[in-house]
Amino acid sequence: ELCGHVGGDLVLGMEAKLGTLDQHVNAANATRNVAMNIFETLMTRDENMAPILDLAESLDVSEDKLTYTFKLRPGVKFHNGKPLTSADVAASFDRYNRIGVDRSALGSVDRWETPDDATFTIFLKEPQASFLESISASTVPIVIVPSEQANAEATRLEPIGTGPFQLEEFVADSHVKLKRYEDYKANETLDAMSGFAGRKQACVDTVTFRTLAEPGARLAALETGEVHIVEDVPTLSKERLVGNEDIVQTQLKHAALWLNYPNLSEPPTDNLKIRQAIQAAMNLDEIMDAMSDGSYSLNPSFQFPGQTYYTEAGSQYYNQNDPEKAKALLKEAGYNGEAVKLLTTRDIPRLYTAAVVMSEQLKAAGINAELVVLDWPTALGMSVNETEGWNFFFTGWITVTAQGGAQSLRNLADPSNVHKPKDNKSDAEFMKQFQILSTSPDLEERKAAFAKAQERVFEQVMAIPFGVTPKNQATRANVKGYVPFFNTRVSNVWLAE
Amino acid sequence: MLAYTLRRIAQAVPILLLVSLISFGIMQLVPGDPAAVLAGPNATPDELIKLRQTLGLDKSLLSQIMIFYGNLFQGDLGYSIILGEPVLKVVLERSPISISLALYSLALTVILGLSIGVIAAMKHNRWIDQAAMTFALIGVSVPNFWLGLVMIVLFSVHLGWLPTGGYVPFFEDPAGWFLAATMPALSLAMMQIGLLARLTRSTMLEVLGQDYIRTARAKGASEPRVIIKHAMSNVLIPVVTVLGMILSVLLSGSVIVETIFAVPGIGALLGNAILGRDYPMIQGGLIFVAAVLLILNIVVDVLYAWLDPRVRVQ
Amino acid sequence: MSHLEISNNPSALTSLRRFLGGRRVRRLIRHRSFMIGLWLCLFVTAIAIFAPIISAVDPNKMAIRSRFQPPSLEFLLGTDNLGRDLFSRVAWGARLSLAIGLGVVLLNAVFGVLLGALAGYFRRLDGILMRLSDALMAFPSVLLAIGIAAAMGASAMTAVISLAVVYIPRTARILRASVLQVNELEFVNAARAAGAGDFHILRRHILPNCMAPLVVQLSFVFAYAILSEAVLSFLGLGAAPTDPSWGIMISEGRSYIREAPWMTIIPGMAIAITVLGLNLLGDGLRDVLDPRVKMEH
Amino acid sequence: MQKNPILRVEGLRTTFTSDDGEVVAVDDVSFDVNEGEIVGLIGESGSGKSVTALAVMGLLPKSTSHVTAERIMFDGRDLAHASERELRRLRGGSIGMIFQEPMSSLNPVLKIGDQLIEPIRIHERISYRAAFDRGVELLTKVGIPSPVQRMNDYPHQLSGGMRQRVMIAIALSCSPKLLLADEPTTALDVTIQAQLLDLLLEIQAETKMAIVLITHSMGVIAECADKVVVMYSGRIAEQGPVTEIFDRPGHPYTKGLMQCTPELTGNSRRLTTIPGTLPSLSALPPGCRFAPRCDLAQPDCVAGRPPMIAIGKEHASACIRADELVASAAQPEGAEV
Amino acid sequence: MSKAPLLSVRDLSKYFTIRSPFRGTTVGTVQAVNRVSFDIGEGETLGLVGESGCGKSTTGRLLLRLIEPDRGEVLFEGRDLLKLDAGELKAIRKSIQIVFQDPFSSLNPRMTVEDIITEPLYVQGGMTRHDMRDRARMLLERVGLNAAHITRYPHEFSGGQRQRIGIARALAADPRFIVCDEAVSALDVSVQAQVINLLQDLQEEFNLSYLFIAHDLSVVRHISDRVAVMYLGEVVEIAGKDALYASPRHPYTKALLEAIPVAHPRLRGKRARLGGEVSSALNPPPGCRFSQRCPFAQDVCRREAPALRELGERHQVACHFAEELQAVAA
Ligand SMILES: Nc1ncnc2c1ncn2[C@@H]1O[C@H](COP(=O)(O)OP(=O)(O)OP(=O)(O)O)[C@@H](O)[C@H]1O
Ligand SMILES: Nc1ncnc2c1ncn2[C@@H]1O[C@H](COP(=O)(O)OP(=O)(O)OP(=O)(O)O)[C@@H](O)[C@H]1O
Ligand SMILES: [Mg+2]
Ligand SMILES: [Mg+2]
Repeated sequence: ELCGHVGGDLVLGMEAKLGTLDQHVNAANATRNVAMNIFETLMTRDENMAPILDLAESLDVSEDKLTYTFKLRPGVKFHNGKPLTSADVAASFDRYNRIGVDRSALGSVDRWETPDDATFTIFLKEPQASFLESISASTVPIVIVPSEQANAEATRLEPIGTGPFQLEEFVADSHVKLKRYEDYKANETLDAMSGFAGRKQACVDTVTFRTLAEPGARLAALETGEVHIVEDVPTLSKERLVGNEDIVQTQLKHAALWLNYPNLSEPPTDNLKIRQAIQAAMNLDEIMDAMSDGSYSLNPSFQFPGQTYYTEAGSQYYNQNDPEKAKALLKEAGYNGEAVKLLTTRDIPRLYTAAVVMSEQLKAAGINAELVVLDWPTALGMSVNETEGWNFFFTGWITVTAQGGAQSLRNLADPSNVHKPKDNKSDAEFMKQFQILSTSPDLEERKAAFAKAQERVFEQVMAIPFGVTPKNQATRANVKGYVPFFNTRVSNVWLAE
Repeated sequence: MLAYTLRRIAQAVPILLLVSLISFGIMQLVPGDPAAVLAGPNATPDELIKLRQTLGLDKSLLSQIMIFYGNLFQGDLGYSIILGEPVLKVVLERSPISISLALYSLALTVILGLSIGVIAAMKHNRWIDQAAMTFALIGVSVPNFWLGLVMIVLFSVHLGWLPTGGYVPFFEDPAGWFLAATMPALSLAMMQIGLLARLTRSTMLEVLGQDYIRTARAKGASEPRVIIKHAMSNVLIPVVTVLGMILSVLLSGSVIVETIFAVPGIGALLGNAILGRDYPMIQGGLIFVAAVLLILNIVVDVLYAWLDPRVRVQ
Repeated sequence: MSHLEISNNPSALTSLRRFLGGRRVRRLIRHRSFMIGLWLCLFVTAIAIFAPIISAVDPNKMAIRSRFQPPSLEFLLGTDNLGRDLFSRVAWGARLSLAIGLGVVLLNAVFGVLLGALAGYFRRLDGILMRLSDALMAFPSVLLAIGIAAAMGASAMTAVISLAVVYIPRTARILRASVLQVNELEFVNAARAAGAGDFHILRRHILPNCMAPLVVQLSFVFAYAILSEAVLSFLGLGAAPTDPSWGIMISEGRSYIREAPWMTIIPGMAIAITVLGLNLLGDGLRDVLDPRVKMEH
Repeated sequence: MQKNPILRVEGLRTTFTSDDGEVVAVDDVSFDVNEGEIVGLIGESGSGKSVTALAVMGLLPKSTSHVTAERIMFDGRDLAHASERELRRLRGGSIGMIFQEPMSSLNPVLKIGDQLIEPIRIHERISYRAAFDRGVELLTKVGIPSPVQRMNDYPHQLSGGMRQRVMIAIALSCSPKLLLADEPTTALDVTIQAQLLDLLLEIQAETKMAIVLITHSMGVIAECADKVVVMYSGRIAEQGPVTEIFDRPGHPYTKGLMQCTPELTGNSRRLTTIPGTLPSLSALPPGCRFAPRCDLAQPDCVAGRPPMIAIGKEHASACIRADELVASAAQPEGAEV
Repeated sequence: MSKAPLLSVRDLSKYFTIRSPFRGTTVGTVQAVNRVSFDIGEGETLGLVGESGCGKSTTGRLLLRLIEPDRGEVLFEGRDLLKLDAGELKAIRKSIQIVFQDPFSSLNPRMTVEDIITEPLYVQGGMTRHDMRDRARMLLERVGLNAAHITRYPHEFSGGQRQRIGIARALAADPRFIVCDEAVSALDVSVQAQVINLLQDLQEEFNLSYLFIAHDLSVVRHISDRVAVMYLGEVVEIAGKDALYASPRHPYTKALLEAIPVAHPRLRGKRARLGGEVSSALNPPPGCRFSQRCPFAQDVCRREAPALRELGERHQVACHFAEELQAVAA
């Protein structure tokens, strides 16, 4: 039995506000935390982030790797009572292809067809080794919605899915309430839940996701028992909560990779030597310590340890903490005090702290660091749209890293190129490896390519990973079956009496 | 009275138009765009452009304005970009929350502010007066978001008396509403209580110095009678005139208090809308709030006219 | 008497006396809460001016190892999550808060006076100017400030401008009311009878006599600007965060309010003390200069 | 006219705490008011007339003023040492008071009727209805047309003269034995002032109540008063029967007052003046307070406070040269000094 | 008498529209000044009396164009003031000055006595600062104040002294004509006498003309050569003071004089008093405005407004029955 007890209202204290549940057009963690309990996808990631079927029962890949045929699980119904058919899948893919955020996932797709109600076939233009990785990615997952919603405009999707929970009430800035979907058809291929897939059951009658943006208030609510689960427990509070018998702490060790990337179009970071000097000057231990209050691990990779593509290639450039070398490089580069503008935001305190600490370190190495602090939308917009006014942009890859090698390096490759290389052409050597990484059918070859690409990123200082923070969560002691994951899963969680 | 009310309403229309123009102007200056917020940091520029198109953000400023006003006159405030719901619907859902909070705050303000002020005036220059005015002064000097934070720690965590925040609809659970709304209302009201107590005290002192109070005393009226019958009716007049202002501040102060106490009111809604660049939401929301404030002000003015026979009887 | 003594000595006090009137200065000096307010303000001002001297460490100097230190002899007011010294940060924060408050006050003084005087004196402009101010005042003030701050990008300058936009209509209204009142006084008619022009009358007669309510209002604007700047900073829309602002400090400290409450409480108290000082000052000025009852917002 | 004092004030002294410290606004004032008599209290602005009346009523603000008196006997009771409760019973009952400003002395937000019948309701146990009828009667008595409608009006709907009539009606509502009228007509137009003085005299003749009539107009005194008390700078300069005072003023100040009022008949090109101004209470001259302005002053005048010297039947003056003055008054009028 | 008067007012009118602050509708018009005409000769004082709100101050202000008249002419030395442009007006303002009732609000509390007195000179221009100061000192002494007090502020003076400062200011630019709007009404009798004497001395010395507005009839009689009586915005009677006080021709003038308290207790006696309340100038009745209170009013009075007409030498009255009344009185 998945549920030790059935019933009750599970209350979660959420850190971030969520605007919409339209999973196709929203990359926010907060949205996924809720929406992925409502929606399901054809294919998703398992507990180890490997692609796994969910709404599909089977998948046939043709010899030429151009045709992918999915058979849908029978008996699945949407929350509105309508049985799931391949038409719904096709409609969802249509909508995603039209307005979905991560449309490049479907970049190599030629077309899709629905030979019958239970079959969904995708035809590729050319073979793409990472195709399944792409469509199963959970950053902006291609959730399956009823076909009537194919034309729903961005953010106006009605949240009707096939998941174990259905939406009861959504009051933005306050809470989202889900209730058990009685006609839920569980995926019996696994014994338990794995990632977003597997056997899921709604043990509690309702789940309330409450927005408690104020960290003090959020934790206070856990302590008073107003909420059962909170995300993001501050390190300091962890220590305090240890003695509290009503509270159990949980952790997902590798949750987020923090990094920044330079702007290769803006002086002085257009100069490799200067970028290297900056890289050399940084003490990542200190940055990570400060931004996480001590709860972190260093990570000389764009993948988490234990992941398929994890490699420490290029780690000689990581965390050098060598201001002298930095000064030498600066001299070599003929640096004379040009401002290095660190673009960050206070909306995400860790990014802000990282930038503050980094600026101090740069100053210590004789680099004229300046903070440019904007609100998140503006900062983000600036990093995407502008090639001037900033030298480093700070961000955190929370799910992206977890999605695997190609996904995580995609941002440094054409055409995304968040680091703004000249003429929007990323480094040739890097691109070469990235091509192999995305197309080679051979995993070992892909892994080698990832390692080379990563090394190249380090060498060229196209991005600087700082380290990894865990996801510290805490639950009331009577919460059972809760397993922390990149996003919150409330299936199979039950409340002991 | 009716003519006056109608005239005031008519005067409100151009103000609303100005309000909408100003907010439109401000929003056009805002850098960053809602598409970027929705798409997150990993979206490619190409994807952003497409998202912008679907959100109608690629149209020219003028056509956005035209569309906005075109819809406005049909009572349509547009669709929120982030919430994906009609602005009017969201605003109508949220404003009762803020308004009820503001009214609760107002009730606290009026009850506490008036009584503190009256007591201070009656005990003029005595220790009660000093204590009351010190309290009032501290009330006007303490940042309300700070007070909110401190109150959460004190009342929720340490004492466990009140919930840390959230909102309970009044009609579902009045007691729960009361508990949940008390801290936010109090932290909103604190400053206004201080201001009103000071205003009441000084008005009361002024009124007590008036000739007609002396007349009342010369008639042999007892002190309570002098205060209640003769002084209060006059003190209330200036007090009522500031109620509109107080309400406006209470409604607007809710931005930060709602954020801290996780109250899904209009303040939090608009604050987030501004930070999320949700133009239609901001635009529609601001017009709505301004309209509510104007209406409340009209109500206050009518109340004022009703209280003051010099204005009432003409 | 004292008049003669003072007027023989052309000091700063004389000009202040000229401005306020000698009796008023005496009454102010005797006004207990005014003096407390004055001392508080002087105290905060002194801290702001001497911040570089009295704060032993750079306010941005991090010492990760000594983070979250409670107030002690070594760290007078404790340290924050990055090990920065809160005493230094509060002292430097005083600079910023006062500078922003002063900026808002100056803009208010210039534009509030300009608009208020124009509206009050030239009645033909009154309608337009007052409708505009109605519209600005119809916005909830915090939202307006947030909007402007968001539009211009967070910085101290932005905070100054957005708060000025919020408060100028209010100042202008108060000035307009005083102008209307003073305009009714006979000495204005006397000047007119002497053949004085509008500009002369405004400059010599009306404005000097509107100074009292203006000064009072500005002292309150100062206080509110400091409070509102803290709100903006708290929301991340205030000053550039390299300069420690009190609002930013509270905002940063709130994550640690349970474990390191001093991070929040100390900047909160700094704001409260400054605003308290200004309020006391304003109250005193109002009692002495402008005894009319008024409620400022 | 029986000599039966209804009010006897002895040694009244009133001090105020102000910005400039303690000031003595009324200093050792004593006078009698007999039953049915009109006593005029005259003096220039700030001489302490109102303060005297308010002190008798016990209406000065407790926080800033301090009243002492040997005795204030009213109708057999000592008001100086009476409890607030007792005073309240007398105020509006046996002692009525009218104030100078008809505009501000009525509560702007209450109906005339309510204000008018308030003393009746306070002092007599009668129904609202009965009180209302009494109110209408009173309004009729003071000459207000359509009194029933007026009962429901608010003060701002009445003209100044009507408001002052209402004030008179309020003061008379409980048939007081003593009426303190503090410049009841000063704020009004000449024709209305004359009407109201006539009205007061009429009512006084009817009810035989005693009136203390405060004014700064010699004309009003001449028209109404039986007895005059002249105040200067918080002290009594002279008091006596009205004809005495006019015929034989015993104080240079009184004399000056009469001479500097332009006469309606007189054609003298220049007015006689009293040089200088009333001294400020915070900087009082020693001795006789009028001495610095007095052309009869001599060194003795500043030596000490001049005592009240009796210079005729019930006529006394606080001038050490009172006798000379009275004697010179026998000379032909118009002699300029 | 054949000489043209210094100032001559013809048919001067000013109506104020009153709006309800509450409804915004027009409540009515106050006919504050209605077709007022009079002359003032050189060195002459015209007293202007009447009850509160009858338009005395408004008349005074109209003469100086502090308020713009609706209609009429104000001829000063033969030039119509109402037709002057801004520059000419400024120049002529030297010659016409005003002294106000309230010695507190009529002096700018933020200016020194010197600045107050020299303001007309400063505004008119053409004088050095030094000369202006000398003149201010001279004027201060002339009005009986200590020239050393020139650096003081108004609040350092008593009411009577302030009124002298106001007079000094009026004299600064060498006026020919001064409007004294209740210039002594606010003063205590002892001080009032001082100021009246001063005004008379100055008149003699500088050959000034006064329009002396007051409501104290004995003061007006004392200082004026001729007296005009106003009622609800209209002049009802003008005459030499002796003629007016001895034999008033208008019932209102008569009533006014009877309202003056007696000068001595022995002269007490029952006199006829005017009934009714002072009417409002707001929407006045048709016909004679005094008809409502007039004990002699006939039908014609309520229908037709009497014009101001000559009745005897320089004695003008606006009453239909002036002759009859005089006969009755006699
Ligand atoms: N409440 C008070 N506090 C301080 N001083 C006061 C107070 N009331 C009166 N005085 C002072 O007492 C003195 C006498 O005042 P009072 O009102 O009796 O004068 P008055 O003779 O009635 O003058 P007026 O004719 O102006 O009414 C004045 O100098 C006045 O300033
Ligand atoms: N600016 C104005 N707007 C409207 N009405 C006015 C204005 N000025 C004067 N009035 C009205 O005009 C009438 C005449 O006023 P004015 O001041 O000339 O009277 P007055 O005879 O000087 O009275 P007082 O003796 O009270 O000074 C009054 O009814 C007054 O209310
Ligand atoms: Mg008095
Ligand atoms: Mg007047």
